[in-house]
Amino acid sequence: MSIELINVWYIVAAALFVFGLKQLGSPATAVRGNLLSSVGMLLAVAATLFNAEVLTFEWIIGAAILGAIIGFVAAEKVAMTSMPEMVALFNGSGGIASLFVGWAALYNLDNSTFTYITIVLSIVIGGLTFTGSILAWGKLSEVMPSRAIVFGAQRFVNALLLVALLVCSVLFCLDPSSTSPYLYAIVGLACLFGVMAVLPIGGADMPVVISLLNSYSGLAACAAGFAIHNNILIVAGAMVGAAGIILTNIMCKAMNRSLTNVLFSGFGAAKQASKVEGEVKPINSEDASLILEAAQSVTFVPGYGMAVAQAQHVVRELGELLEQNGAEVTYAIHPVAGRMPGHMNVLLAESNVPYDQLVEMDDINPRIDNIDVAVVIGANDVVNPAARTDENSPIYGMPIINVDHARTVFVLKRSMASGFSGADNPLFFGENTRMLFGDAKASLSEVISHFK
Amino acid sequence: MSIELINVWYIVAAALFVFGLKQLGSPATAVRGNLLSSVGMLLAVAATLFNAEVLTFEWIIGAAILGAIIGFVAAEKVAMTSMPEMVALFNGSGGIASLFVGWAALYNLDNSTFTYITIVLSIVIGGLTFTGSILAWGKLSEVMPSRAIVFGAQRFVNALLLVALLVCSVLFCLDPSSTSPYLYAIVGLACLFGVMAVLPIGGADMPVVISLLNSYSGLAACAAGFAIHNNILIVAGAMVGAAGIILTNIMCKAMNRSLTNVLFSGFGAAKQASKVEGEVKPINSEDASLILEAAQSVTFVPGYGMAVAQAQHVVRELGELLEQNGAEVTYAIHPVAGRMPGHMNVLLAESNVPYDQLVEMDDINPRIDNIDVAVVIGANDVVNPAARTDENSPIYGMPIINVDHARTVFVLKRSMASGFSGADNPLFFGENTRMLFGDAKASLSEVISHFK
Amino acid sequence: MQIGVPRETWPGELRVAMVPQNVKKLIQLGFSITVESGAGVAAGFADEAYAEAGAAVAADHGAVISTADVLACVRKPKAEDIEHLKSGVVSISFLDPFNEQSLVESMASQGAVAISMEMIPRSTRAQKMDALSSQANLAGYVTIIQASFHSAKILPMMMTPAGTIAPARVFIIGAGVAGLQAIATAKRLGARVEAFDTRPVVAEQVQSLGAKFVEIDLGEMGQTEQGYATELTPEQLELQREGQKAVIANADIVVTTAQLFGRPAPVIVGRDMIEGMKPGSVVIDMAVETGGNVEGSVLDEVVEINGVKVIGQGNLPSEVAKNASEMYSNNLFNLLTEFWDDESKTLNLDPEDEIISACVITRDGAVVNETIKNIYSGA
Amino acid sequence: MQIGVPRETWPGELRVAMVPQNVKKLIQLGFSITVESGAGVAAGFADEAYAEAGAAVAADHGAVISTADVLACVRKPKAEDIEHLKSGVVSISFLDPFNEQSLVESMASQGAVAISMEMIPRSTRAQKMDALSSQANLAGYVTIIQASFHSAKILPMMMTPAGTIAPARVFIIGAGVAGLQAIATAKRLGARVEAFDTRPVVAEQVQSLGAKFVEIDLGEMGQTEQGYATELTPEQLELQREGQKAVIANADIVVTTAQLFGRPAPVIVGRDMIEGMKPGSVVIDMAVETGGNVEGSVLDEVVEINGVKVIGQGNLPSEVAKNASEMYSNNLFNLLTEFWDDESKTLNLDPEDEIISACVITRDGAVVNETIKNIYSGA
Amino acid sequence: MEAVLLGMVLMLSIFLGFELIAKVPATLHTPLMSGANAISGITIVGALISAGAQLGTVSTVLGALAVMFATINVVGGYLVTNRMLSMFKKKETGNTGDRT
Amino acid sequence: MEAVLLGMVLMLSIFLGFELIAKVPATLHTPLMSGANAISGITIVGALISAGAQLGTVSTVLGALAVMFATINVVGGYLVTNRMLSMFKKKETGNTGDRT
Ligand SMILES: NC(=O)c1ccc[n+]([C@@H]2O[C@H](COP(=O)([O-])OP(=O)(O)OC[C@H]3O[C@@H](n4cnc5c(N)ncnc54)[C@H](OP(=O)(O)O)[C@@H]3O)[C@@H](O)[C@H]2O)c1
Ligand SMILES: NC(=O)c1ccc[n+]([C@@H]2O[C@H](COP(=O)([O-])OP(=O)(O)OC[C@H]3O[C@@H](n4cnc5c(N)ncnc54)[C@H](OP(=O)(O)O)[C@@H]3O)[C@@H](O)[C@H]2O)c1
Ligand SMILES: NC(=O)c1ccc[n+]([C@@H]2O[C@H](COP(=O)([O-])OP(=O)(O)OC[C@H]3O[C@@H](n4cnc5c(N)ncnc54)[C@H](O)[C@@H]3O)[C@@H](O)[C@H]2O)c1
Ligand SMILES: NC(=O)c1ccc[n+]([C@@H]2O[C@H](COP(=O)([O-])OP(=O)(O)OC[C@H]3O[C@@H](n4cnc5c(N)ncnc54)[C@H](O)[C@@H]3O)[C@@H](O)[C@H]2O)c1
Repeated sequence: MSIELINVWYIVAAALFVFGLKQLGSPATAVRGNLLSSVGMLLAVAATLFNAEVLTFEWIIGAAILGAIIGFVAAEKVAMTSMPEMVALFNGSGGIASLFVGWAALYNLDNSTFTYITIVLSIVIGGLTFTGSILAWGKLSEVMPSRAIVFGAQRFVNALLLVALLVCSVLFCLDPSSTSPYLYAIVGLACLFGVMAVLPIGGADMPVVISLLNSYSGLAACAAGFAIHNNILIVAGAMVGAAGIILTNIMCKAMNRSLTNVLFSGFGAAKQASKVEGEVKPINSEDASLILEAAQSVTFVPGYGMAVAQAQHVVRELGELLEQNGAEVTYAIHPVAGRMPGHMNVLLAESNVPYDQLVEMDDINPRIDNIDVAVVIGANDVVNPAARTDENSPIYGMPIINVDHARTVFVLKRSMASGFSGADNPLFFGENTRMLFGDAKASLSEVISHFK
Repeated sequence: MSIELINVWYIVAAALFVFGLKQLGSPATAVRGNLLSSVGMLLAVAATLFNAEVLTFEWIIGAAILGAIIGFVAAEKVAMTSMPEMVALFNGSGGIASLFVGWAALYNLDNSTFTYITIVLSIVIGGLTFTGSILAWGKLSEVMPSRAIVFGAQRFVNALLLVALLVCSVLFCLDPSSTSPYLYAIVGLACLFGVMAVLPIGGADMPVVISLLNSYSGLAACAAGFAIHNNILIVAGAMVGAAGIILTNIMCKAMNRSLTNVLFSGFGAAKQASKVEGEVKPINSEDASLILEAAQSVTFVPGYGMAVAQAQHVVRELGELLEQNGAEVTYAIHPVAGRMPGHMNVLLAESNVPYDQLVEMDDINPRIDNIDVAVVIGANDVVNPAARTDENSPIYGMPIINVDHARTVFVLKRSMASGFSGADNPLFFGENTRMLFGDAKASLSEVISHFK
Repeated sequence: MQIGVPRETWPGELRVAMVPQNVKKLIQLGFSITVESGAGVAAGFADEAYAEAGAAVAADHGAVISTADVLACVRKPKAEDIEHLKSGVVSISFLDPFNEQSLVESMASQGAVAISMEMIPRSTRAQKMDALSSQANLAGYVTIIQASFHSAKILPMMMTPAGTIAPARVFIIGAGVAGLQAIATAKRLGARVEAFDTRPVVAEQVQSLGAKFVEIDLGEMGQTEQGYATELTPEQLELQREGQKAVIANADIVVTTAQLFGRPAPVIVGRDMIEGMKPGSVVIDMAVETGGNVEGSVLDEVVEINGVKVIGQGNLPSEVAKNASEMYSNNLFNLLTEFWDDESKTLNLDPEDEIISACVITRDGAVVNETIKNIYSGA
Repeated sequence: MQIGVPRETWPGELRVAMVPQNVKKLIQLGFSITVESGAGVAAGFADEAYAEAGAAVAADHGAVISTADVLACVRKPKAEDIEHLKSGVVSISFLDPFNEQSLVESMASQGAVAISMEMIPRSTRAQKMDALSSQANLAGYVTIIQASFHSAKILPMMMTPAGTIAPARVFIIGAGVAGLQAIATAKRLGARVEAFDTRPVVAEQVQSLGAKFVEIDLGEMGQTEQGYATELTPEQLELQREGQKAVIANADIVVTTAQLFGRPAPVIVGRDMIEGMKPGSVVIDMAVETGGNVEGSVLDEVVEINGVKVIGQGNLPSEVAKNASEMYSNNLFNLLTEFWDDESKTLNLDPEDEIISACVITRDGAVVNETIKNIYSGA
Repeated sequence: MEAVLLGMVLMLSIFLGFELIAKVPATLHTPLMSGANAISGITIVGALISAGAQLGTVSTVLGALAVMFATINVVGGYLVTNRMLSMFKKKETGNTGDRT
Repeated sequence: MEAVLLGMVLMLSIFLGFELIAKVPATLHTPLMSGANAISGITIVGALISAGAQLGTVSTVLGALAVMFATINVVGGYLVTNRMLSMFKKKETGNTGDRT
């Protein structure tokens, strides 16, 4: 097969990857998408075997069979619950493969400087993806402690590593050769850097890290593609790299974190142990909808602000959407919420919230620890933890709905203003509290619009 | 500038086009998007001028200045209302330019057969885009009759034309030369075909046709790009071609038509003048939402089915969305709608529809001609035109809400079943009626979800 | 043509057959109208309002009766007025022809065209003249207002610092026009509403108002062509009472609306069931005028049985006399205009018309309505 | 400790101070309770229910009074009972200390600790004991039920074959606890509701229930620390009456709730305004017991002025005696448990506590409440 | 080989074009069409090369014609799009003139 | 020239990657990640070429190692993704095991 014909097949394969990725994004078509993309992979591999440059097959066949068996067994044997660590391992193999491809490309004879640069890139990215993935696997499978591991000079060490990596790369490119000592230095440093980068990240954040490393392994393949002037590597690698970045970003949002926060919070934690309090964490409606989408139990806590905003209809609507999404939805009514007895009842009855979803304060409080998200809609005094803790508060002693014990709390109000009693509300500064500022009706409508 | 450097600039230009197109898709960023894409164009043009192949500039400068003046004056002078025809004209220029580029490429010396094929493509597509656009302009600006022009053997003639075009193209490619008589035949036939294709399409459908031709002119540019092995032409041309097709499709949906219906309904009309009646035209929620989005006045006509579906809350919600979208929204209540007097009032009051949006039958009927969309929600007898026209109908003589006089009618119900009185309802077969089948609440929720 | 609107004399009747708004429109059409002085006062329409609308206000009852070509009443005419009627007069009222044979026959012999508003068919076309529906609708609203007035419990749910009040449970038996409106009103006030009807088709209608339909299997059931319920067999009635028992015991308010057109109402809530209810609860018997659905209910009285109030208020529409009059008057207006011949300025009561043939009882000296004729000859 | 629950003897009082549900809980805490026979019957709580809950049911009124360590009443104790009270008894009731100087003083000299439920402060912490609010809330609901019962018009809108009935217009004057609940109830029934209050802060609260706030500029206005309205100057009252005139003329139902704590209610609806209303309309004066907001209203009577019904029903919470008793009883329960010392099994009424200092009127033989002391010495 | 690479470019561009115009509000249909039309004037690049390449008079004249027409398309297209869009900025929900 | 063309390809691919993963429901995050990971095993193509090109033993060994690892990635990746997805088919709104 001529190189042109092979590349035509590559185009087909690339198109299949595009379709595959697209269809993976929707539940209805995801299975088909995965199939399409695997067909694309098959095509690409098959076409490559016809490449005139490929002369010997023994090595290939042996390695491929071995790899296929390992991959197959691993994929079939793994328990459903340890999927993420398995993905990490696979990802690591991809990384080291790119490293080897880049390395092997050094033995080509007519490399330009540009090619050498891309070779170094594929080695560095491949290497750090490899060790990073292994470490991520270790943390997830609890082979090693899953908590963030930090030590004093970490930042400094990492900076040093980066500089060394850069220097070695430059030196190597200036005098590239497959025997250059800098080459080994680069490989070593890249692997070390992968370890150092993942060490300070806690186990709970690993899925994000894996997604990010996944993006890197795409970029490594892409770099390898440049190193050996191969089309399909570039296309597929770049596409996966970009998709991975976006996906990482989405996942961060769904966890209500920023990427930098995920990557570097470990460092931060090492230095400033208890500065968290006193900080208001706003959230936007899109992120709020992502979190709600993932919640299995949601309780709405309406207050006077819901009445002011006349948000009762949108509240019910969001409640229905969440129910359809599989979440358990309740409405926790505090006896003094609003400005007249039964204020919330009037409004929620108007918007047809079923009576059996209304729960009283005394019923919700014992089980509020298990609520994924408590959505406080224009309530303030009735969820003010100062009533429990602060003897000087004007509302000290009033029983409240303990939303601060829920896993996550959204507070929908327009400002940081206090409620009827004028008391300050420490809830707004809580570790697990997110403020969704704005008129409650408008905010909820936006949340709903993101909920497709 | 080396050809490599030029192509790097082309990459930048292409990226700007991508950004530009993306941003054109959202009202907030559209202006910026247009600017970005024009910067991309400037870059592409400037880089091209450094091309080593470009030797003489006199012709270029003269032609460019002339073209710029014409374009500028035309764009500035045109009245806001005749924008679409102006776009058609511009599009036509683009088409003929591609034709000329293809033609000129014949004078290259080392063309492969593949290149000749792409040359023919650029000539054919360019030519038909040119004449088609001119005709579209003519119809829109009423220089010529805007109605669909049809004659007996039209289909046959068109088929003949196509075959001739194909034959000439093949013959030309077999023995390509810049003096081949087939060349002229191709140019002529392509131009003729453009005219024939647009002739049978009515003036009201012209925006869709222009959008389609716009997509073609992109494809023509793309073909020209292959003809002269130029990167940026291919990228920009293909992108615009694809975007144009999608856009055309969206526009068709917003008009509640299919593309084939737009392109060929003229032919249909010629042959079967009055077969329209008796046909039920279903619509899906996505298309319904597109039509509602474009409506300036919407009236909801609720009936017993709204009560059964308990859809009152979603109805109000959709009403509010439409109002925010700038439409005037009313709820027309027939005195006997539902199963008890005031049935609709109870429900709409529950969902907080403001009293002043409720209008009585006698108030809505005189102005229903000016209503863009009447949305019939689970009503049947109370909108049954048979009450006016069919003496044998059990409800003959009952005054009804004349939704059939509105510009478009959506009927939301689950089936073709009749209502309380058991009478058949000719409304469902109306020319301007679209049936949105399914539970009213579910249907409306879907419509709302498409309304972002 | 001259329309006469006498003052209603039936005890407790506050409605009036024609309100000023319609008077005005009818005069524009070519009628002339005499209203007895004080006819509308109880419903909130002063004599001046009628005069302003163009009617003549006459103090003399006899004159109103004897000059009328069309006599518009809510209740059947008094027996002593019949002899003063013009021959050929069109008399419109709730005539109650099933139970008023002698009155009907005397009207026939007087040569009156007696229209019974009860007999307006329940077709879609006749709905605008259907006074039975329009009044039943208001009556349904009134039942719940009465029930909440007499109830020792509030209807809505309230979660307050002084404890949570559960929503009242309301059980509506019979979901016809009145029953449905009662459901709607109780729902509005925030109650938990359940309903039952022997016609299975109404289950959906009950649910369409957000209430729960109580399923009781009575075997084969039906409804007449007009949409009225068929009578239950004694066994079926027993089944129904059995099935309702638990629901009634839990209810704070029970409303019975089960009327059977032209026949005495079935007793469906027995004393035992009332005794099973909580003290402070309320039972409203809408059918009290036709014999009562509730054992122990007394017309126009509130009887207390074991702490449960049984309300037998009759003539419920009259409680909201203003709106009830407006609606009745609109029904009459729609009836008159439907058959008004604008050219000859006469009423054209075509005996072939399906509405006319159903609601005209006497004409040309005889009882002409088929149903009524059969009953009279059968009885 | 022994709690005594006598039967209420105030005319028309149907409530009871303690319901069986709370009896049970209090006994669990360590109280013992005697209930006078028949005390709860009018509110729907039979003697058996009390017995079942663990209370002793005593037929002898005197015994209940004389054995009680805590006397739980709705209304102030009868003068003739005072001398039979134990010294040191804690007497809880709506004592009306502003107007009952001699009663209060005789209680003081008897050595009773008299708690006035009106004087519970309106702090967020005390809200669960605030009987004034809990009863006003129910009263607000009752006003609208009464209004719709007496109205010749229905409240909701109805578009029917027999014409369209416009929604009733309801105007609420004074949007405190009762006024807000009245707004909510009227809205529920489908009326168009407008409201006015002299305190501008409530405009938002009115809107939060979907009603319209009528803007009348009265110049500088205020409210006391407790959230009560300050008294208007005569000029301001005139401004208010002027501003309300048009709204009242259009209204089908007017409800006045403007009470001024401890002072006679201001007259805000004059006879002229009533005469400007349509016949068949209804005016409800909630302040009738403290002098009335409406000129011409008579306690416990329905007066008809020009076809407008003016309703002066007093003791509105008693109309829904069951729920009202439950809520009052809950308030009492919350009060008792708040100050109950579980170890010593005694009530610990710390004079320093802000709730106690506000609501305890007499103690240790003297009138101890500052506000009341000032008024008595001033008067 | 280059032609094949161009094929890859073509494939990617088409997909990208499809993806970019996923959900566009109705009000933007006309400006978007017009903006896309301006981009399709990219054929000007080809025209420039043809006109400047000195492959004979015919070719040059054809090229020059192409340059002229393409310039009309580009200049006119961008300007017109800009005018349309500036309308929107003024009145946000201006549903007039853009009903498609 | 070819390198530049590859640049164009790169640019387009990145954009396409961004556009494709615009809105993905949370439940699909993990499978999507896994699926993308399988695609990134495309490096197998490079590995094949390296292993087969006979540029010396070192290169071949490196290539073979690369083939093995890449195959693990590809085979394992696709299979695992498929397993995850087939879970969804069974219980439609299964929110378990995929909380990210
Ligand atoms: N239930 C009764 O009978 C009664 C009677 C009188 C007083 N109270 C008192 O009222 C309080 C009730 O507590 P609560 O938590 O319901 O109310 P709250 O403490 O008064 O707080 C209401 C909150 O809603 C927010 N809000 C207002 N308008 C909003 C809008 N349009 N959109 C979003 N948020 C809005 C306000 O914050 P922003 O301004 O920042 O938006 C405010 O902090 C208690 O202190 C109670 O004692 C109750
Ligand atoms: N107002 C009164 O007092 C009163 C009393 C009694 C009778 N009526 C009579 O009732 C009729 C009222 O007319 P109308 O137009 O309101 O009702 P209708 O003619 O009975 O039509 C109702 C329509 O709603 C559809 N539907 C039912 N459930 C639905 C759901 N879940 N989602 C979507 N569509 C649903 C049904 O079609 P599908 O089955 O195909 O969905 C049906 O055709 C008149 O004939 C009137 O005379 C009125
Ligand atoms: N076509 C029209 O336009 C039109 C107009 C008005 C009414 N209607 C229909 O006519 C029907 C009857 O209306 P109505 O309110 O005058 O009826 P009604 O007053 O005669 O009876 C009231 C209801 O009680 C029910 N009932 C009878 N016996 C019962 C029993 N033992 N237990 C429980 N329920 C019992 C009946 O089924 C009926 O629903 C309704 O379905 C109504 O929709 C139709
Ligand atoms: N902190 C708490 O928890 C709590 C508890 C209960 C009540 N409150 C508040 O206390 C306030 C008073 O409640 P209330 O219902 O007992 O008051 P109230 O019964 O004393 O008065 C009723 C209403 O009438 C108004 N009013 C007085 N004169 C008027 C006039 N001339 N015209 C119109 N309106 C006039 C008052 O402003 C008040 O709103 C309310 O704002 C309430 O929210 C607070």
